[in-house]
Amino acid sequence: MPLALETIRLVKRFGGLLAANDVSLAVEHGEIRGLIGPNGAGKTTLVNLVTGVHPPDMGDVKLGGQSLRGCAMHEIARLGLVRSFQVTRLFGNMTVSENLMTSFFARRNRATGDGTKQIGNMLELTRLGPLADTQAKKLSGGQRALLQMACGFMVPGSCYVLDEPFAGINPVIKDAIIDMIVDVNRRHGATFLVVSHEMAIVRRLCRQVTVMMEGRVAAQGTLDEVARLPEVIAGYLGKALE
Amino acid sequence: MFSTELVVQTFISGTMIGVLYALMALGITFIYSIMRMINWAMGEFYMIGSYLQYALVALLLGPDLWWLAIPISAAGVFLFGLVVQWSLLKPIFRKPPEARDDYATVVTLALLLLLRSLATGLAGPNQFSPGSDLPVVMVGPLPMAGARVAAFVFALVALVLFYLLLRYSWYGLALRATSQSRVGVQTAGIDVLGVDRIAFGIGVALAGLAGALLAPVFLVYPTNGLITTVKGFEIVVIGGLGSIPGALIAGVLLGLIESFGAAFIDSAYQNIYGFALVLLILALKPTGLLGERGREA
Amino acid sequence: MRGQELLLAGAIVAGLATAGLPAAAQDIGIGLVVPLSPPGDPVGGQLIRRGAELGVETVNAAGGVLGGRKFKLYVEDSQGKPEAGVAAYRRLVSEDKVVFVPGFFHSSVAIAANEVANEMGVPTMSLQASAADITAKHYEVAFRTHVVDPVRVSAFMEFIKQKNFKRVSMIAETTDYGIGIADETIAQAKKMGGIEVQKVPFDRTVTDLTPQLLQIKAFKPDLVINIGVGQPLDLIIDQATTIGLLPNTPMLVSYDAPVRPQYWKLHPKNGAGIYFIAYFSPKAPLSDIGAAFSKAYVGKYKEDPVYGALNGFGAIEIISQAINAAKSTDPKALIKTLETGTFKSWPSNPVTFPRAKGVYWHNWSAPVLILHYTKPMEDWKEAEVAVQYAPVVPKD
Amino acid sequence: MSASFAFPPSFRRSVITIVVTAAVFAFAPLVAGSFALHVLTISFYFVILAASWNLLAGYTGQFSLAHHAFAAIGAYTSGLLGYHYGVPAWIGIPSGVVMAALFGVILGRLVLRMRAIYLAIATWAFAETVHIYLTADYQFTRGELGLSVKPLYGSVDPLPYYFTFLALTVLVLIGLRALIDSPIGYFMRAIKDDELRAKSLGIDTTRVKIAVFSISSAIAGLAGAFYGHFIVLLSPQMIDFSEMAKIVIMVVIGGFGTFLGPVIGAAPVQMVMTYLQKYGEWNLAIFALIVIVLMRFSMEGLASLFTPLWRNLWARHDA
Repeated sequence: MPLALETIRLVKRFGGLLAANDVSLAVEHGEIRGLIGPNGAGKTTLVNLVTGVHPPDMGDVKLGGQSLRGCAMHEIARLGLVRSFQVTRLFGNMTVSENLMTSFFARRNRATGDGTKQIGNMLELTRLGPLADTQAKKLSGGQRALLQMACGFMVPGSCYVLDEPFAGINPVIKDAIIDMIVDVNRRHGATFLVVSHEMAIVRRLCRQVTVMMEGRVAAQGTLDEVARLPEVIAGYLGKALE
Repeated sequence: MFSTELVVQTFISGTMIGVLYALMALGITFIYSIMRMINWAMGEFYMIGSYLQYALVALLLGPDLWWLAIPISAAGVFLFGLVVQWSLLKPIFRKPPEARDDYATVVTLALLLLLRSLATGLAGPNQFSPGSDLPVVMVGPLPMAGARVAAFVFALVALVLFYLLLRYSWYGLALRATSQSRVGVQTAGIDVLGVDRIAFGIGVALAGLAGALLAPVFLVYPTNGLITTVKGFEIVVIGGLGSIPGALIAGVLLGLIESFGAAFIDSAYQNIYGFALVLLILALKPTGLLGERGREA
Repeated sequence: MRGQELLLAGAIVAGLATAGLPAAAQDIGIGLVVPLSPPGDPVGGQLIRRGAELGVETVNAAGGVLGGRKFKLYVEDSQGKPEAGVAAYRRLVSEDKVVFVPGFFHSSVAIAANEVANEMGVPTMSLQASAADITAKHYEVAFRTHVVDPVRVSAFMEFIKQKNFKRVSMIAETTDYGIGIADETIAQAKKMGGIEVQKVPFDRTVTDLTPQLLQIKAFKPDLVINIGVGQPLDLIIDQATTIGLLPNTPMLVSYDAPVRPQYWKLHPKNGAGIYFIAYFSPKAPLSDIGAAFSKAYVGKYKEDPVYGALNGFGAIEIISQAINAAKSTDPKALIKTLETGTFKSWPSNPVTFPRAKGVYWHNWSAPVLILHYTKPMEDWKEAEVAVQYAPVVPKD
Repeated sequence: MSASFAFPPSFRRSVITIVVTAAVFAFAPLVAGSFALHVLTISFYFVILAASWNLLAGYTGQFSLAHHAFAAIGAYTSGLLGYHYGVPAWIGIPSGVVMAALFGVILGRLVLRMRAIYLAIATWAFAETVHIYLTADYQFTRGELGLSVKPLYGSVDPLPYYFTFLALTVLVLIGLRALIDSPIGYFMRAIKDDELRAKSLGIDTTRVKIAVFSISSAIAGLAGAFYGHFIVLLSPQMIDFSEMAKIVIMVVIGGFGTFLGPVIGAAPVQMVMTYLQKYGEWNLAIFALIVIVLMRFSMEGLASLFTPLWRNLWARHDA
């Protein structure tokens, strides 16, 4: 069985900055992989390369064994690779339910059922029901993050790439998001690549983590394994784990 | 048809008119880079500049002092620009961000209609000319009206001065900073609305300057700003928004293409050559020759 | 109770006032459709309006028509757009109940309005639109008191023959007017033979005409015909002077712009030597009403009336005579009277609108003159008459 | 669109409202004279133009300034086919629609990646090019003299045209409403709000933008083609910039990016402008002043006044 998500020797250069330097990554089906590393290590660049925001200078990305070379962003999304943005992006002038509906229409296929019913489920799950007709730009930061996540789950994807889904959010909503991730992972066998600085959550969710530093993969293993590596401690974890 | 003399003459005439058009483009690009809005009424400020020049020369100063009238006309347009900014454009920033473009577009479009109609109503539809006693000058093999050569020189000087002002003065720094980040300069203690006001004033004053300079060459009438605005917008697209050298290069390029097209292809389609260039540039390089890098979404 | 009484009194007063209205309603409405704002040509429109307004004043001062009924002028702005012209005509006829709609500066507006007029029946009169289609369609309602292209160009040819020119350049705007004349000139020159003609068209929004004029200069013509209207015409004169085309090569202006007062203000020096088409010269005598109008116009506007104003005035005079002759304001009767009667307008020669052939249908125009300014700041009334061409209307 | 999609209940309400309003207007000829019908007919023409432009600019965020040019392309296609080749209107009008759509696809593709301001200038340049072409190629287009077009019903009496345009307006508005309530409608608004996010969700923004551009161009072409057969003379003045300014002003006064906006903005603006026509050179000045004052003191547009009314109406209905 092919890997769920694989990057093969990705290289990306922005002017003089080598943002991704020979990044190879392999995520198994149904895995929830953590992606950690100091600021500026190239995590978001990797997310952007994987999801087609930027084309890589060299290397390739494979989703379920299929190369994504030359695929546009929306094509990648329709293949089942769903992402979230670090700075929450929503359609601010649309209401909560319209945001959900748009996400549903965007990736719906023959197998997906009734959008309205699915919206109902999501509103219930996120407890955003009372705000269904509120414009997204009027929501609080946490509600926005929750909604962004819910949008991703409107049509189940095969692989989720989440860029800092827990940053700056209150604990209750954090728990709600974690529950959603676990739920989708169990029920649909979806694969996750989660970028986060929150080691407690990473430990809870991810069996395996990948550490990025200065644009390349510095280490891989369980959080406890990588936490023991001297270079990781020196470069990052020493501070983060305190 | 293809006599060397005609080619050289066409080349000179195209270059000179291109520089004059660039002046107009400069005002548009300047206002855009500071206020992030397009002033569709730019040509009407050109028109006001030309009327002021006419009024000063014909009624007050006399034709000998035409050179004095030019900065006064530009200053007059500057002041009028301040009033317009204060009364009509400042409220833009009280609007929600997504409504600003619509507001700016509609208000400046309405201003265009208003000023044009007012000019027709007040000064009548007749054309005027402030006259010019400057002799005809030979530029290479091409005889040129003195007023046009003077306008060319003034325009070049204005372009260079403006470039230096932006590069090397404190005020230029504030303006450039504002064009980079409106929020950023506010935190640095710069009064953004004040910068806006002055920037709008300067931008329209450039149009007024062009109007005053070209009044004896292209006459004074209510819709005389139209064609220079059209050229100004074309240049902005060709050269790239926000670039002064881009405006100059694009201006000359446009002037040349139109002159040669008119002389050697078909004179009826003179204006189409410029538009064709615009569409071509946009298809190949959507941000213009020297424009700021496109920031998508 | 008091309130009700007041109401009653009010109603009576209102009723009386309404009863009094028919006296005013007996005014005869005359519509005027002219361009007063861009993209139309507001100068042309305004001059016609001045003439028509003075014409209405004159008629009313003389006691009106049909034994005391006054004219009331309704002016509409065509903006030079066919759609606006059509709307204007409809409104004048269906709301203002006018009996006659003169005006029309832009041929396209006249043609569009005539399509509606042909159904609504109230006659139009084109005062300064020269396209053939206006009268060539032979609509009952379409009248014109302006020189048509073939006549104007015949006058050009007369002039070219007289001066023995062999190479003629035309710088023509790409409008119905410019192209119509340019193409007619090419056709007539071909018929005449022995003349080489160059046509340089230009878009009328272009302000720098140097490239076009350089082309003309390279052609080395004996005569340049300037077929621009408004600003382009003046720009051509200035820019031709700059590149040395003027005054060495004679220039013929295709209409009477140089008689407008601003001509010498715009071209104090290089305006001399120009030839231009005109539709009248004081050397060719005015009628008595024309002379009276001219005097009133000078009194009001401090400048001499030009053709547009005269024609605006003429239209009002003609319709007042037609109404009196027809003893009616019924459109059908008016058309019949206009077709068969003879009228007096501003020139001394009589005005008729016969059902003539082709473009000459319902068409009358003043003799075409070519005037020549021989010295700077010359009064147009003093200008030399180089050619006087009386149109020959083909008989059935 | 797959079968799983159903229109929201609001769609049915809009259709009912449109049909009922149109039914009221169907009685207008009983009280309105020839001129009033003419003005209403032209107003309907502008309602169609404004509504279709709003689809492009208000919903999708593509601030095009070439909409009047697409109307002219539709009008001239049908007009030229009739004039030169004697093609009847029932072929000419669809050809006009197709031609406008075709140009819409081409221009839409060209301006696809442009930021708002470049898009505005590029579309404006396109419109001016069409304008100059129509003027300059006078032998084919008859230039400024104007292209004579056969009246659709053999006569220019406004009554049948009034009903034609009323019916067209109803059809176009229902069509637009359906589009806006369909998935494409959601995608359009998504693109306007945040294009990158839209792409990341799997929306083919390129296709949606081109589709919307060509649909709105086709509608403009449709309106233009019928307009030509009503006015019976086409002139390049149709692409005068003031026509585009009028469309923009209509939409913004009515309410930018709202469905109701262009519908209630277009007619009053057209009527006010027609009414002011008799003030000659002052008409545009007065009109511009009104617009500036309106903009200066309220930006929401007329539609915002109606929204609460609309909600109340249906709230009672639902209750």
